[in-house]
Amino acid sequence: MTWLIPPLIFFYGAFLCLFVGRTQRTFITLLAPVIALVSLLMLPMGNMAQVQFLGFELIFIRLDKLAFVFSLIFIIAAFLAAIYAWHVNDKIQQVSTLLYAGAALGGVLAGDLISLFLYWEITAVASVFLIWARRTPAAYATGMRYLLIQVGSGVLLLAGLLVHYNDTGSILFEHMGLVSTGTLLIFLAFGIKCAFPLMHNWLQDAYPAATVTGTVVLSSFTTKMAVYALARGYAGEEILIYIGAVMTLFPIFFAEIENDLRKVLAYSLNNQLGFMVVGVGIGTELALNGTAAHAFCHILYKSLLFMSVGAVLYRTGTSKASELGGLYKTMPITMVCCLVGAASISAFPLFSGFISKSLILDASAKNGYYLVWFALVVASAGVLSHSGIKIPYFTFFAHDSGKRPAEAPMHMRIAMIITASLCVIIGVFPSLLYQLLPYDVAYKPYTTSHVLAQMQLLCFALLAFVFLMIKGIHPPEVRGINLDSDWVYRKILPTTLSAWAASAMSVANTWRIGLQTQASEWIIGIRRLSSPGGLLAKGWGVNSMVFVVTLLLLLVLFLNLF
Amino acid sequence: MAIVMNGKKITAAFAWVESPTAVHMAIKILAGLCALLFLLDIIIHRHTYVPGEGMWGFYTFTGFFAFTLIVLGAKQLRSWILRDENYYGEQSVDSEEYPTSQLDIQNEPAVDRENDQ
Amino acid sequence: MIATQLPALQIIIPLFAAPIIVLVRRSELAWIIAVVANLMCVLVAWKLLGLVNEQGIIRYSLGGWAAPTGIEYYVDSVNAPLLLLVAAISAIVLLYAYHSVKKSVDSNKHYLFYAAWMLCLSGLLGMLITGDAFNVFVFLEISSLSTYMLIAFGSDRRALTASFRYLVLGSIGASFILIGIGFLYAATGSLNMLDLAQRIPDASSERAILVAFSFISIGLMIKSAIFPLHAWLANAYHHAPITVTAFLAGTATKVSLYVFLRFLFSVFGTQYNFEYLLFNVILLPAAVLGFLIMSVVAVFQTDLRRMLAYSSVAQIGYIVAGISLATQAGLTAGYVHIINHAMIKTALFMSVGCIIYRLGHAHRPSLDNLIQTMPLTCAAFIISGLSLIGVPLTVGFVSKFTLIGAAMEKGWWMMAALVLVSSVLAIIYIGRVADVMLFRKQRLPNPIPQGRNEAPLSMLVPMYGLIFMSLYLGVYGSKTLAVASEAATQLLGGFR
Amino acid sequence: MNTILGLYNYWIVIILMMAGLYILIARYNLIKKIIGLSVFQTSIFYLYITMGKVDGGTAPILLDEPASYSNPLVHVLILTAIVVGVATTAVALALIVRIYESYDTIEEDEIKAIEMQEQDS
Repeated sequence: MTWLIPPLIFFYGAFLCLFVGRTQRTFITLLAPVIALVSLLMLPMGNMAQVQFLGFELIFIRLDKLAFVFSLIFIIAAFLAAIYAWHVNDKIQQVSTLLYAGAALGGVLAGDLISLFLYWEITAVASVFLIWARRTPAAYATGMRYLLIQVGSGVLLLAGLLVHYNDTGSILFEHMGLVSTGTLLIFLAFGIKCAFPLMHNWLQDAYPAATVTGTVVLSSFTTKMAVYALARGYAGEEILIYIGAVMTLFPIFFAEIENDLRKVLAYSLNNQLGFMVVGVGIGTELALNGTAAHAFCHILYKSLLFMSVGAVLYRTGTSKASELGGLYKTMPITMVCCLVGAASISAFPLFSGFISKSLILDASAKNGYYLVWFALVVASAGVLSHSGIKIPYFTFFAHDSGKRPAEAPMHMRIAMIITASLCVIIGVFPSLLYQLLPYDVAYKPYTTSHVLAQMQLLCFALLAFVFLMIKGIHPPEVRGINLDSDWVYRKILPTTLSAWAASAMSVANTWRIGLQTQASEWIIGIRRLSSPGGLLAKGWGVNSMVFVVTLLLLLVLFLNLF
Repeated sequence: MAIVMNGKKITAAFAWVESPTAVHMAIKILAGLCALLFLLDIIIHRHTYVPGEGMWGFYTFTGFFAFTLIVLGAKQLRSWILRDENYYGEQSVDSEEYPTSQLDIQNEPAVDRENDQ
Repeated sequence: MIATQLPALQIIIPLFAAPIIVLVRRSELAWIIAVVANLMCVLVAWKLLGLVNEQGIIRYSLGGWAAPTGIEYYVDSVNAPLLLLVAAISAIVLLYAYHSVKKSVDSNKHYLFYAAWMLCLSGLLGMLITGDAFNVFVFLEISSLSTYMLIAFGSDRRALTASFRYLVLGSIGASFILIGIGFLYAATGSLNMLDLAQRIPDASSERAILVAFSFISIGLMIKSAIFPLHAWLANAYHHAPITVTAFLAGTATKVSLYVFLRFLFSVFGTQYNFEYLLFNVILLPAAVLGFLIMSVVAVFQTDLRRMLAYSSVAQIGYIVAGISLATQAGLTAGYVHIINHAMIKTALFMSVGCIIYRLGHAHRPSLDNLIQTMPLTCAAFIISGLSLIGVPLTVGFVSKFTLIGAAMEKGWWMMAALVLVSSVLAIIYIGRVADVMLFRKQRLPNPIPQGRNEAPLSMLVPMYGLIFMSLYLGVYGSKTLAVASEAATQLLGGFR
Repeated sequence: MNTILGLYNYWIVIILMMAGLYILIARYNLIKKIIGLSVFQTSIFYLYITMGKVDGGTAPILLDEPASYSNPLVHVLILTAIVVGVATTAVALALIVRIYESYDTIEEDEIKAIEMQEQDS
């Protein structure tokens, strides 16, 4: 049974994919989630697959209700993404998708920090191939940035777990709380993957750069694994509430003015994560239920939105709002599915977002975080602005771009329709989802007062949109890049460095000495020294080698004798 | 309703959205709905947890002004941070075309069979 | 009967195989004899390891002359695993070598090549097994002289100068060791390591011991290519025939490091505080600077062999860093990395060998999209590369994990952090190659024919054998760790 | 004074050793380098032999009555070392011949210049 645990099934699939042809690969990507689901359902609750490794006892499977609900949605997401990617004939993408999904699943099921770290790193490495599979120089550069940050998170996790182990002698992945350096490091590692404010940029940078199908896969796993990890290790940590509140608010503004619709969705993903983080921060049973439910629903409707925008990209070659418009004429099914996704994320009653987001909002209100609660209400209106209105409106309606693309291919339509149906089913029958949640739910989302409040909020927000459009105040879609905190490492750092280098070149001739030149000479120098033919890397002659040997000998003799 | 393009007719089930009357109608419906919801707030007593939440029209005002403020704030933000697409040069996917080899662009849509016959 | 003679057989088999090969002269036959002899060595090493595990230390007096007068072979849990490692790696590379050597070495010199190989092997095994300080020098020279010859077999003329430079440096290193042994003998009157270990604490002249210690340390630092005395290594690894590089990368420096360990811990003993001076002032900075600087240098190399050569120096830095912690955990980390790095680097050089076999060179910019033509070779390179980086589930991770753990246990946070920094550098230089292999469209007109053009099976099979072995040991890392921990205990406990 | 002159044999060893190393560092001619290496190694032979010398001792040959004799073991050892040294020199000279054949020079600085050019191209 240890050899048939769900993550391994994905890995077997990935391995098999390496050796078989296109048709078989497609079937494997579909089949692996199904078998993994069976395997997951057959697993008993509790710990299993314990393995001795370097003197630690690793627990590869720790199944409880929290882990179960995340595992279930990960498997469903992998399955839906596989249908959506039916047309893909790219071994790299298929293998990395399976590896990535398996690793995310493994991370959720891991019962100790070392196996968590293991999966943490596999998700980083496997997922970057979904970006590189675009096969352009820019995608390569983006992937590199993404990988560096993701691996950095893994390094932090490793450092944190070592410190934590030194402190406590335990590697169990249990509730930790922010109590020591070790737990702080682990917290930061989780925070990077969860796209905390100022650590969020990899997400908006990388997701729009991935392939059409790759983004759908990416949107499901990494961040939700991080949310799960936070819920497991840091539930009830008050700082998370405020981090989450900031996360819900600030991406809205960026999403509102972003032109690339996949980047808009990436910002909105960030904003939705904020809700989940707030839920983790509150940490009551109701709030954690809310987090799990919201993650579940969010994976579905965010996949759906990425799928529909992906289909548009697939057919038109662009996902820029300024280039699109009027596509409803030829892509009606995609449009309807997109609208379902938009309604779900905006939390219209009868759609899935409504029944999950309410849990978190109510939890924050009940625990007296009124300001945070208000921030979340405002953010809810904001979600409508970019994901609810902007995505469908500028893609399918607005001004006619003149593009008349064909409807999305059959398999994409199937994937979108299934996902859309799931969103509606969960929205109409919330108990289906509620019974999966980690704690018992005695919560009724469909009360008159609740529905009324939500409808008021959304309808008046819509009204505001109409008003702003008519008045011409709503900002038009224009091409361009909006700066974000990645500006620091994408622009300031490189320009400063090259400015240093340049000024060093000129200054060096006149002044020769000065702090700046020193620094830049160092940078140039390292490169010069290390390149083939440089001092450090050329084939040294006998003379210099012997000289170094003699010097070192004298040094050692001197040290030892005097 | 049908759209004529390149001499072929394309059915579009949602073509009505483009007619000005329909748009006006939709706006009117929305306005009506809003008015209804606004009035319902007086009639129906909402359960509240947060002080002020029970205030008359709380959600209506929040919805309207939050949205407006977000749009205006974003507009202001754009004036600060908008840059050219080539700002980051080769390091950014924003300025490059998506490689068409991985796409299936069909700008000539498949003609609806029923209509063709 | 044979069981009691195993330590001698370990050396004698390859030593006698060499002249037989020279007499035979036929190149195929020479290869077969070398392989058979080498496999017998593996068997003997395997048996020895079993015996050591069963009954503990084996002491064998050569020619019946009892120690300390006679030469003694001494097998314990420190060198028994390394004997097996060296013999096995040599066997695997030798199996792999057939086609590669056929292509790169003149066919009428094959017998010399294999004879030199056997001599080198017996020298290396001798250094491992002997318990006599002077005997170490003799075996060191046997292996060194044959190594110079093997390197000079390289097809490029720069192999000759590389070999010459290594010869001068190597001779100086060996001479330093000889001087050191001379001083030890002068101070104690013994050459047997066990005897030395007992006599050193109450030697007449501590200054003589200190001088001996300094010379031996420097000599062994040269031979094991510890930064900054590594300069001979890059050219030698770059220009030697790739099979030789693969062989040397896995064995020669590792054996020297073993001798280093033996002298530092077993012979001189930890109670001598002067070695801490060496550790803190010389070895530790050398190790840390080594793995940082050499990783940076590796990033900028365009030839894969040169890149891997510098990475080897960096990895040796890790080993020395572990050693210079001088704790049980640190020694375990160093020792386990000796084993693991030997496997990783050999596999990497073997995969580069496959590339060279088909392309004639290993210049990074012209490996564009190599995965299309040589998928198995590229996979081998990338898997081993991941192991070099220290990705979990590989042996590299086991090493790095224990090393960082050991550094933290001693409270050397800075070093732990620097190890991580240098891992990132490893990601960069391996990543650059992987990137070129996987994603780059062909930039340069490629001289090789399109379509599948994989290296011959006789090269791929041994290479994958080694890779699977290392993957197995990566997953079951506790096995090697147990061995290493046992060895560390043995080293710290002195001779027993 | 006594320590300086009395240990003259050790001074010879040191001077020879330093001379050898100096040649290796300061001379580019490969043959001269090998000469330097040999000088360096010879100094070690002296070191060993001088270690085993006992003042007034005879050669360690079987004698009828016990007498003090120089330590024979160091001679044995150094014989081995001499053999190794000769082998090293032989290999080095062979290499130099090959280097001369392919580079047309045995000056290391010239060889290095040629190698740098090859690396660039």
